Amino acid sequence: MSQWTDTIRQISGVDPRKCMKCGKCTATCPAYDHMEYHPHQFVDMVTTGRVEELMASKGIYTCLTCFACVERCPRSVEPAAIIEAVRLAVIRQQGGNHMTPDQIPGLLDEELPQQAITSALRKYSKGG
Amino acid sequence: MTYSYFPGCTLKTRGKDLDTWGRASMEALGIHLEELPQWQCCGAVYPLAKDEIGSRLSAVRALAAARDLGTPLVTLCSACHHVIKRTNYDIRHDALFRDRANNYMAPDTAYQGEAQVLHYLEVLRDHVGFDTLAKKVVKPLTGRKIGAYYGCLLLRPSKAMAFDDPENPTILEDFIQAIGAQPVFYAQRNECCGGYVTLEDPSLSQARAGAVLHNAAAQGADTLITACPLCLYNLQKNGGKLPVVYFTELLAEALGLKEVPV
Amino acid sequence: MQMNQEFKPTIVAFCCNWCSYAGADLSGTNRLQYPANVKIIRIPCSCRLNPMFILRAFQRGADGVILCGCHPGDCHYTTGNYYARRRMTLLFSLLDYMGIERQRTRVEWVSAAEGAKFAATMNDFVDTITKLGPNRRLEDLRCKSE
Amino acid sequence: MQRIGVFVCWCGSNIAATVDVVQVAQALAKEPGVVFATDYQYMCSQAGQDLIGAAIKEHGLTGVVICSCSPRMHETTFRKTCQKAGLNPYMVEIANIREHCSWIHKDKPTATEKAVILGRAAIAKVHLNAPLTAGTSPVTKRALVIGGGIAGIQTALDIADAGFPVDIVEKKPTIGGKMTQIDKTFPTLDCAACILTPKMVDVSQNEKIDIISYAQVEKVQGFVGNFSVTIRKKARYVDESKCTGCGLCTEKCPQKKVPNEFNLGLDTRRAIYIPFAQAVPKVATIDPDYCSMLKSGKCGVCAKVCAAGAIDYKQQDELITREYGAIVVATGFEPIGMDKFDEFAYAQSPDVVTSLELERLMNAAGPTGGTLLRPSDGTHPHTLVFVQCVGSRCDGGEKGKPYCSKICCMYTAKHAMLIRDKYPDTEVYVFYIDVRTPGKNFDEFYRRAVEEYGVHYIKGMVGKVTPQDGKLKVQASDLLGGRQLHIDADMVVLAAAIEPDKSARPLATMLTASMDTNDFFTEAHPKLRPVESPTAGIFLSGACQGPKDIPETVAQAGAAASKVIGLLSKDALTCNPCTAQPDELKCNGCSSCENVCPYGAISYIDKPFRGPNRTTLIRRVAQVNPAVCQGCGACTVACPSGAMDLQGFSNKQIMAEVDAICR
Repeated sequence: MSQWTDTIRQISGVDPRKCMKCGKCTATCPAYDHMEYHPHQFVDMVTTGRVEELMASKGIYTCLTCFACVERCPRSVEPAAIIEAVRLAVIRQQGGNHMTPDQIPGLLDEELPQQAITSALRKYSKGG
Repeated sequence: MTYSYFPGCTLKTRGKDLDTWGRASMEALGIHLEELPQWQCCGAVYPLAKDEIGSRLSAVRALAAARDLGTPLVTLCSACHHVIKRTNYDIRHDALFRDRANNYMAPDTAYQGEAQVLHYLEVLRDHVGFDTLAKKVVKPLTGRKIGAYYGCLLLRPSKAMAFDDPENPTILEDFIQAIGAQPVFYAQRNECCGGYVTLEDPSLSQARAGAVLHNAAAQGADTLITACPLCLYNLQKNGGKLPVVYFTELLAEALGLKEVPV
Repeated sequence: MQMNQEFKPTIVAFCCNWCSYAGADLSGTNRLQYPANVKIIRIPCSCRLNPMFILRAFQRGADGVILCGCHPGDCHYTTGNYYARRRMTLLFSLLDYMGIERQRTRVEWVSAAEGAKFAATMNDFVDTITKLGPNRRLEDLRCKSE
Repeated sequence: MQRIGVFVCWCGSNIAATVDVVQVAQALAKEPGVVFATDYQYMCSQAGQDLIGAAIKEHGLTGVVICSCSPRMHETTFRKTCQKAGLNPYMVEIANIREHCSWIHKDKPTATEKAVILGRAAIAKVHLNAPLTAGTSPVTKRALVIGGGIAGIQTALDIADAGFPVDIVEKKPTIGGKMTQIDKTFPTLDCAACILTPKMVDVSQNEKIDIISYAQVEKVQGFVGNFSVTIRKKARYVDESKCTGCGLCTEKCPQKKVPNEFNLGLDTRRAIYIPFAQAVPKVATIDPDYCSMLKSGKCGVCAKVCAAGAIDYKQQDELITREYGAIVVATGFEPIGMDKFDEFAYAQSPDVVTSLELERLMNAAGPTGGTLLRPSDGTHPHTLVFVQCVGSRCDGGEKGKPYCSKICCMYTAKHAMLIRDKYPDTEVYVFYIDVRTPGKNFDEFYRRAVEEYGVHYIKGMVGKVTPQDGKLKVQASDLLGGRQLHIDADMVVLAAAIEPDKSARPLATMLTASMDTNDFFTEAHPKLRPVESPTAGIFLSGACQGPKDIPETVAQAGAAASKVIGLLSKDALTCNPCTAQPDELKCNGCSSCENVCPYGAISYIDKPFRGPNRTTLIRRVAQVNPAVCQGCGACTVACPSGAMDLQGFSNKQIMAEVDAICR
């Protein structure tokens, strides 16, 4: 079991062992086609200690945080919280930021709401 | 009747239509929305990590200010509502977070979750009443077929948000009926539009927005309404031809406050 | 506070035969742990608990007393737990009056199916009493003169 | 001074692994009054019981303490043992050192110390025990069965077969229950109606069985052998003795738009109706919510067409009070509501149905005459998606149930198989988490659905159903295939979890029968007494105790009947001698005890007492009827003068236990 398993459980406050592997999270996930690993695999990989593989995956930035998996999970596992915890485990490492403030001007367009930029920065960087 | 009001950053800039018509309509319905003095960003995104205290503090600050004023705190932007409502839920249900938040901020009186957070729509439903609203409509939107787009943030997770049935909500449809239009029910109304990754993965945003708009159009909607600036942006930019507007715009039209666009 | 590490409180738990005693049995069957400080006395119904028993326990050195009965509405004898609830409310004021900390007596409803709740309740109660420290012992002066 | 024997049981390693039993016996041997103490591997075994008996005789024991498992387990066993050895059975006390000690502690010295204290408390109590003699009470030789589904029917038939009269109370207008709505039964595929309706006829023709339909239990008093039950027979506005069941009224009634609950609202019925052709009793019932005669006094068509003159708009609810010796609960189950699961679009599309609704859509007596048609447009469906475990196996309370509903895997396999058999042009998908088929010929049945009938079983769950363009767009996971599936389905069938009938909870309160957190009735012992409630005289039959399929229900129904027969065969029952007793010298006749007694066991008599100087004083004192007293002890605490005490749990005994624990 990797040391990360406990870290992820701590950050997310979720117990992945409650998962009964029904796959409803993955069935309901609107970002499925764009993900390397899928919600039920996130949960399983955290349980079985394969967190480093997850941390190396681009898929952790694809989660839409739409809470559909959280709402529909029959076992209150909250896959979205686990995905965010893995993302944070990466970002909190030195040089782990996925986004920096100087990238922002290039992403802007006229209509983009401020809230999108603020939230992206907060989600993807340390201490954002 | 006066309520505290938290507009949030976007409603002051890109999302002015949501704010302007929202306020004007409430005035017309006899409710004054008093902007919270010196409000700061809500935090923009609710952190799912249990150990992130700092990013929830600005929401606690707004909540404590509303508590001090003694009036319910009304929000309009879905994102602000989500962050503030969930933070209030955490304060009420997570003793560790409550203690730590109060330790950080050291307010005169510890904030214990006393404030009541209401979404604008909840004020319409529970305080004004859709029946009363219907009576005050001067230009009913008769003949319009409008689809409600709820998105994610208002409804989920239902335990903390307690806004409406998370799978079969009706508040926006009841609203549409109250302003004289015909609501169009479609299953994708509570599915994600993909707005969250609009910077990260535009192709995913496009796929999602397309699915939502296609389903709404297939069920006969001529317009979609939303309460979320990011959804509006994303559905307009990445979606299709179906017009998407803020629900407050149609409210203002129905109340005769806003010119009906030709 | 130093002595708290050493302090092992004596706790008497009165359990009604039909729900809570069975709930305690179930927590045993499920091997759910709670401290050995808790000693259970079986009574037919929570309404059998005479408040005198609690005072007697405090006289004899108990640090905490807990009464467990069927959930309101589920009493085997229909209304016994309602009587118990009312009597205990009165006893609580008496204990307040006497200066015995409120946390030292507790009433909980535990059904026969709630083994986990029984264990959790006992863990929590023992924890509370341990933090409170030893009880100020009530004394029966009649016994002293003997 | 008592002469007490202490017997410490090892319970194999259950106790002995964590409690040093030898040390416990040695420590307790030093307690005052203890003349003998020993330990043994299995005290409840024949050898163990013999050991106790021999010790009683050899040492002239007057009291016995057994340190063993819970008294709820073996108190009766050990009381009998002592009785055989000539000791009063109520001179036995059990110290529970298994459930309350060895099983909940890991540290041996700690557990041993606690076991000694528990033993000491039992010794202290037994010092104050007094021999008690149980009285007897008579048995009313009639049984009540609550619920007229297959469980209630089978129980009633079996009891009646043994010669005892039985009443069935059914809340619906007809008996038959859920099984009447089912089309075929697994795993044999025989038709439910063909095996159920003959039994319903048997019930109606059995002289020993009285069906009280359209009725509910309103009040239960008394105790085992002597229940008095009040039943409210609702007004059906039709005289049951006159109605011939011809059905003319149900054809002529002008109110045609009443949702037909028998077909789960998939079609309509009239305001006066007979639920289905084989109903028992076959009598019409007027639905007061829809009958315009009852609502506004206008109409009266049914009365006009009824040749038997059976219609009676003025009929009132009737209260029936009867005496019973035993009560059987057979209240059954309901599928849970689907309103919390609208990701499956149940509220949005009529083509999303529950499995029970599908039964009606496939039944020859159903709304479509047995042809499977889409409820939305009456067309033939080509693609069907079954979703398993909807609301079963959920964590977190509000949304679903934590348990497996047990029957869904099999009926879904049955549905899938029947559809593929009858309509080979269909594609049938079943989304499952696990396929659970323990049961005779069950797994073989499921495999046939896959192998012979080509049903697509996919491990995964459906996440979202989107009605669009006349189709149901199903988004699901295929976990073994590692993909997200998108299926355009014509119908979606939800295997809704089952829950106890809503009437069960208030009934349990009336019966003082315990329930678990899911509102299933609790059995007296989960393994050894599965058809009895912990409340004496109350028996459990069918799904009210837990999810069950038909064969299991019938088996349990028969078992409950045999327990009832065993009870009703007795002429008298031994009463619990642990009853309240007043000390007449202390009693001041205040009535406090009488007011709190839930059984009305306390009355007052004027009794002569000797006064000073040879005078006689007449005083009003309490008197307890030991046959009625159940021994709760409410009166003992209510008594202001401390006159009332409970035998077997006296104030002194409990105080002695407190003292021993706090010593």
